Amino acid sequence: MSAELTETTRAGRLANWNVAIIAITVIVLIIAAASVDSFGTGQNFGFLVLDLLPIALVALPMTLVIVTGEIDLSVASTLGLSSAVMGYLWNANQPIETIIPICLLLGAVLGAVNGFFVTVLGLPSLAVTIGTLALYRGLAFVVLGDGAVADFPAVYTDWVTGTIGSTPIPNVLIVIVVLAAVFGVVLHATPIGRAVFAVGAGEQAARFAGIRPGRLKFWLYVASGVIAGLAGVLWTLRYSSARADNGAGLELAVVAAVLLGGVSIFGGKGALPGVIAGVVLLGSLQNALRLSDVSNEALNVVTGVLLIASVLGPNLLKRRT
Amino acid sequence: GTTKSSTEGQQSKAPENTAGKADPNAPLKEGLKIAYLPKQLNNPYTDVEVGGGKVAVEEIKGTYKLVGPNDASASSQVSYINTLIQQQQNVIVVAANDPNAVCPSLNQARKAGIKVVTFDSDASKTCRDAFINQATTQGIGESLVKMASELAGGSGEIAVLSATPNATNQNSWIEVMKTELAKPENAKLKLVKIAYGNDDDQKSFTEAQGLLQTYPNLKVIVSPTTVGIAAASRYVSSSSYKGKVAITGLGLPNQMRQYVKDGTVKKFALWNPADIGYLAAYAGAAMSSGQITGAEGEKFKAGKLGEYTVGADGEIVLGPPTEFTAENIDKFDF
Amino acid sequence: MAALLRVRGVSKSFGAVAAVRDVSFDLYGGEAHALVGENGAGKSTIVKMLAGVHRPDAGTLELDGTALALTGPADAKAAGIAVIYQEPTLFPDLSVAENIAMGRQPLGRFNTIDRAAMVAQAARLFTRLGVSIDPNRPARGLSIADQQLVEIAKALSVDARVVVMDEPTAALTGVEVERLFAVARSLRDDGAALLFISHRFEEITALCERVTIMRDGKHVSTDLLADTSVDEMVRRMVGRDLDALFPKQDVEPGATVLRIQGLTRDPVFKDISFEVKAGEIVALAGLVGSGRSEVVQSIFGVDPRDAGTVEVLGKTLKPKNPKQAMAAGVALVPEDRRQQGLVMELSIERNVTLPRSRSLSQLGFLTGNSERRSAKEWTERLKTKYGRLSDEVGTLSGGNQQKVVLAKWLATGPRVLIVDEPTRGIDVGTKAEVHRLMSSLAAEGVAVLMVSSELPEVLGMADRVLVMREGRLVAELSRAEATEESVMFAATGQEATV
Amino acid sequence: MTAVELPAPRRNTLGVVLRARELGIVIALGLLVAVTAISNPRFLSGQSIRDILLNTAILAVLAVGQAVVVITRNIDLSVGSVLGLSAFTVGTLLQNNPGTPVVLALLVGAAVGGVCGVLNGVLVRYGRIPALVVTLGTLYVVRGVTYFWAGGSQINADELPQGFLDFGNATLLGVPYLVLISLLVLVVTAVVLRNYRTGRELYAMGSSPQAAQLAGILVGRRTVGAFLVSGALAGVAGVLFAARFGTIDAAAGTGLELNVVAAVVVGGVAVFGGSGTVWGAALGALLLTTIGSALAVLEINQFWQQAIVGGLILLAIGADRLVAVRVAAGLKKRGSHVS
Ligand SMILES: Nc1ncnc2c1ncn2[C@@H]1O[C@H](COP(=O)(O)OP(=O)(O)OP(=O)(O)O)[C@@H](O)[C@H]1O
Ligand SMILES: Nc1ncnc2c1ncn2[C@@H]1O[C@H](COP(=O)(O)OP(=O)(O)OP(=O)(O)O)[C@@H](O)[C@H]1O
Ligand SMILES: [Mg+2]
Ligand SMILES: [Mg+2]
Repeated sequence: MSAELTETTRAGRLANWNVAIIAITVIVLIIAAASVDSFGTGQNFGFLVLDLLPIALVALPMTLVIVTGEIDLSVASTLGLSSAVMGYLWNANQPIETIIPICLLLGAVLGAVNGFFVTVLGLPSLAVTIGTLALYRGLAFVVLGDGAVADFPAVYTDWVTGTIGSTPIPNVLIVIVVLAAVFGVVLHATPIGRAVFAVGAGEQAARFAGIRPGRLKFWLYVASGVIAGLAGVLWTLRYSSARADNGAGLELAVVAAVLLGGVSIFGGKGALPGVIAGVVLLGSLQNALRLSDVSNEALNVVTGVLLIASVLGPNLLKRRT
Repeated sequence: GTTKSSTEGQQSKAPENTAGKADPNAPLKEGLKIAYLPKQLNNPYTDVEVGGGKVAVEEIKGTYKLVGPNDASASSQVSYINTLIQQQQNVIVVAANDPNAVCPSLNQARKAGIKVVTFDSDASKTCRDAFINQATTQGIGESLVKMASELAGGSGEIAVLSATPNATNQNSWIEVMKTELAKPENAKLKLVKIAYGNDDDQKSFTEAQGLLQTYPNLKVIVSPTTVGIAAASRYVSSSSYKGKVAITGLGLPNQMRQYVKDGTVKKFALWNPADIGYLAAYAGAAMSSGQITGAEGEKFKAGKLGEYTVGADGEIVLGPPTEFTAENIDKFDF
Repeated sequence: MAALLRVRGVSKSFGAVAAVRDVSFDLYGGEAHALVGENGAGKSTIVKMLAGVHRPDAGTLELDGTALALTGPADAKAAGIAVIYQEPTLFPDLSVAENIAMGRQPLGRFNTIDRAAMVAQAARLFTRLGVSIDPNRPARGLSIADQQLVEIAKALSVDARVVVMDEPTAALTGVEVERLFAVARSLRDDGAALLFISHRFEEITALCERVTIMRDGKHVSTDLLADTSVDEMVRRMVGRDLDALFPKQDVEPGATVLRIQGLTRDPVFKDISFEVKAGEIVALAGLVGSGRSEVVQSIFGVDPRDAGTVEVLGKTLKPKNPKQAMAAGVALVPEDRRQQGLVMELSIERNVTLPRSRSLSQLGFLTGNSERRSAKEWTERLKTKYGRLSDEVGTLSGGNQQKVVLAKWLATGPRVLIVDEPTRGIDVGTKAEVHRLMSSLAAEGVAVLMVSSELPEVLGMADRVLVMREGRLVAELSRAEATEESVMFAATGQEATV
Repeated sequence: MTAVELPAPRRNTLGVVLRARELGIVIALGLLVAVTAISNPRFLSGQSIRDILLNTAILAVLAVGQAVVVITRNIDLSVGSVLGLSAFTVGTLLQNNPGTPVVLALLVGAAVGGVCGVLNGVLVRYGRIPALVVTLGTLYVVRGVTYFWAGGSQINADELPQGFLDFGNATLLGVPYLVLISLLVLVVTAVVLRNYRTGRELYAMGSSPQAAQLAGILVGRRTVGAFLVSGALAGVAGVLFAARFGTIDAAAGTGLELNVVAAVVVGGVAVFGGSGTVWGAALGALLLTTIGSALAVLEINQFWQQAIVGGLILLAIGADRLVAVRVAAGLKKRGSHVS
């Protein structure tokens, strides 16, 4: 009996994908640093962070949204529309100091539209955000056409691509760390976080406990929109190019990273450290494989396999007990 | 605040040219690492281009490398440039998906001593050392109008099926076409529409459909992009418009052979894409070896293609395009 | 007579929980056999093994003397075992007729489904059950009672030799139960074996001939009902003697705590007005579907209302605002434990502290410690049985789940406690504890409003009984006036037949 | 017990209301065509209609397969990648064996897709992984495999046998083969889903997975079956794609999955399973394709196209919701009463 018990608890711990994914990420980082030339350089670290910046940012609110049992596939299009509007306003000779808040506000509005359809009208979020995915991207093209706007002020673009002082730590890492900390604390150590989990695991019961699932989800969509808007601004500044097609297809990568991080697509389960690990794992694998001249195709396969394995692995472990 | 006009002219400057003075007699270095970064991999036209590059790199005993994204997005190229910097390549030969988005990275590469040669689609002048131009913009624009006029019999409606609306090359050719069409001898030709197929086969196909539906009197579709011309030809060859509407533009002989043979296409033009990649390798090697710096008037030898002179703004022009017809098409295989 | 179905030494464990251990009993054709036991005793697990849902870890099932290896529910069906599960298992998007016929739809040309025959079959079954449900309507939106009736029709449709009913009556009222029993008896008389699970002894004695008792997953005894008494059964189930049920102490009612005036929500209920005083237990009685749950949900604010006011200690509550109701001291233990009472996938501790996460936080932050401490305290107070506080609440048995719901709400320190079917699906032992708890809360000055479909519970616990019929409050009976007859008369509008 | 008088079984009025959902698409389609045709009569020319139907054919086949999966409360995001793999496989096959009959090509495509579908189904069912996760994974994997295999190569029209290319355009009594094939797929699937036990079981599974298990439905087999159908149809669509467009590379069908899901959603198939028809899905595909063509003809800036499609999806699910709320309100009033 006691042997049986310890075995189940050990399996339970292993089955905790959140821990596993962090361990895997650390191992991959160590192996990559040891075996791939120039993976461990400071400059490469900077590139790596810049590459995973948009996914890392958007994955934060996405985690909360998915934990409530919903999804937001429109994030990449929100990013694109934010970028397009940024370009449009810049071309219209607006000061960048006004443009950036406008883009964040725009993100909030776009998120609120999603939130309205999902919570007020009660429509399934998968369908709604596939709709707004097309709608927002379309609007981005309406705003900016197929053109690109460049020449953003060097002070801003240099900050986004630059590092802290003479350290190899990129400035944008501050943004990621601060936001990750905020979302992590909110999800795991506040009443809001408790409500997020409760709504995801049993919406009706949450309502009977005095939580307003609609309101909660609405604000999560707004948060998702704001962060996607911010990601659009940073994207534009990083490449110094505002385009309507910026970030196209990013939504699937973000969802993949979040799921890889151990969040259940059905809601109610997941943790932010795992998601961060998922983002870092995907980003560093991509970086290391590219440095080793392994083609993009391999990365596609690796991403897909990892994604499936991330759910299959714990399931198999659980089943064996 | 900081607006576009207040920052005009204060963009981050290109790094000072560190190569110093050109020495035309310096020998070509061996073992140069030359990497090709096309707009996207798995595009037949690009494959031919970089194929030529591979030949040249082998001729000069360098190390050839081909990397690139599967989608033609501006941002995905940046990660590859960063990787090439890490790998300490000597020359990066790149076709920019967005002239500005790649700039910061290319300049970072140049700071690290890497020579940057653009081909196919130029990056902003401040962030590359040389640009291999397939033909002069003027030459191509004129040639396209000439072919269209012949096919239309000197008068009637014509339409353009281009790549993306911000494709640098296509747009400059279309500009020249417009100037040409404004001339009195082309007064009877009417350009009714510029459609964009985004260099996507299916989209170009659908756009060609749309053109023919909307403009019943259309005589010629001019498609200055290999994807567009192939898609338009395929659509027309299988539709009731075959024989009524002529297709011309820039295309690859192998892709177009069928439509030239079945009469859908009478003539089209192109330079030899393999030569572009070939020339880029030599230009990059010459720069990396110190033979040239990219300044106007410098000369260098490009293997079987002979001697080239660097033009204004570091442009190196390959030569005039070739016209393909049913008579000569079988002589080409690319 | 040879046994029709033999259960021989079956065991089943879920992880570390041994739900059923070495249980054996026989079912004979033509008998109705009761299976009783406390919550979590393993009854439903036995049912699921008979249904082919779970495969026994050890032991065998025998039908007509031959071993029965069930690899899935389809096998059980093929073997003539029909099961009514504890939870309704309908397909909300499909028509009622199709729900009944699923998997055995009558076929016509080219093996296509003969819809007319299918609808006719459903109509016949409903006639037999004496209910009128449109066979063509989708199952979505059926009330719990109607859902249960469709389940019963489903089981009838197979012409089964063994019919297993896991608490089929939990959501039914007297009339419907009687109707069900009539059908069950006719099945039994045709030679089928009936396995009947219920926590209501009056039903067991009314229907069954023999009874098997389980405790902690183990078989305790199988006897003729005629040979045992209810007290004896209860003792065997809980393993000890029980105090009397329904121990409501007399408390002098205090000031009015809850005042409802003209509460209306078309078309579910209309113009409901009543008061509950401190120390009072007021029962809201009525037939299933009379609108009681909707009234209390509207009071608590999870459901909207069209008109009327709700006052708690003189403070008027806004509609649709459970948070404000909670702040004012209202707590609602809802009727549907799995959907409304608990977040099944969350841990016990999170469930217990969910309504209080704000007050348990320090400067808005939660570390988990205060929640764990509070959850431990309250689950211990209610004698909840569980492995660890971090276990998912869904792994507990029904009764223990109900205790978690109670703990969750009692911990909020309510001034008004509304309980909706507080003892539905709960074993006698736990039931007594719940009653004692309600009574002592009342003694502490809490105003208790209790919705219950169980008349003995209503009569035993309530100081006053309010009766609802078709969405209207039709009677208010004092403790002295309230009898089975008077309540049923008010609820049905006619002389009771039970 | 006294005999009860049952109300005469009513005509299935609810079904009629629900079917109005598809009626809505038909009306929208009619309006769109009318407006477009008035502004440019050539929109109704034979060639134009043929083009729209041809373009719809491929999307419709995919949408039918997707609808089958969605009805079981799953989703298949890998269809675009599977289409690409199938198209490339069949293209290579035809390149090397120009004599291959079209029917064989279709079968090969279906088989390739079917294998992918079974893989999806097995992972979903026996790996207990949500379909969204599995098919998002195989979306990447299958596309990666195709890239590995194809590299930069492209199969051009001139490398494909003329017979096969003709098949992409040829007609029978004026109706293109591609359209006939998609109609056949549609009718067969619709009949199976509506009139056969297997089909009803798919609805049951989507409506309540636990109940389906308890009802003895072979959920595993049916789940794998649904993915098999979706995969095989994506494979068939790949062959149609190859025949229609003649140019195939590793990127064929990239990003198509969202269009397919959009068509299904617009067509009134609930993303949570259990309801909707393949007719609706096919109509959704037709509507989306027609919008694309109409915008080109109406000379509406093509940049608006995507935005309009997005708006339409929102409109469609919104309308769906409205109908559902009405129906639910009607149902509540019709509870039973013991007589
Ligand atoms: N799927 C499962 N996974 C884990 N534990 C389970 C599962 N099903 C039942 N159990 C556990 O097995 C034990 C027996 O449960 P079961 O549902 O058979 O009880 P029961 O006698 O039907 O109780 P009730 O009267 O409350 O319905 C309980 O401790 C329960 O928590
Ligand atoms: N889930 C549901 N879907 C649709 N209608 C429902 C549902 N639950 C209840 N109703 C309807 O609402 C009305 C009131 O139901 P309510 O549940 O409040 O009654 P109740 O007296 O509390 O009965 P119960 O004991 O079943 O809870 C009835 O007409 C019933 O049919
Ligand atoms: Mg039970
Ligand atoms: Mg109730």
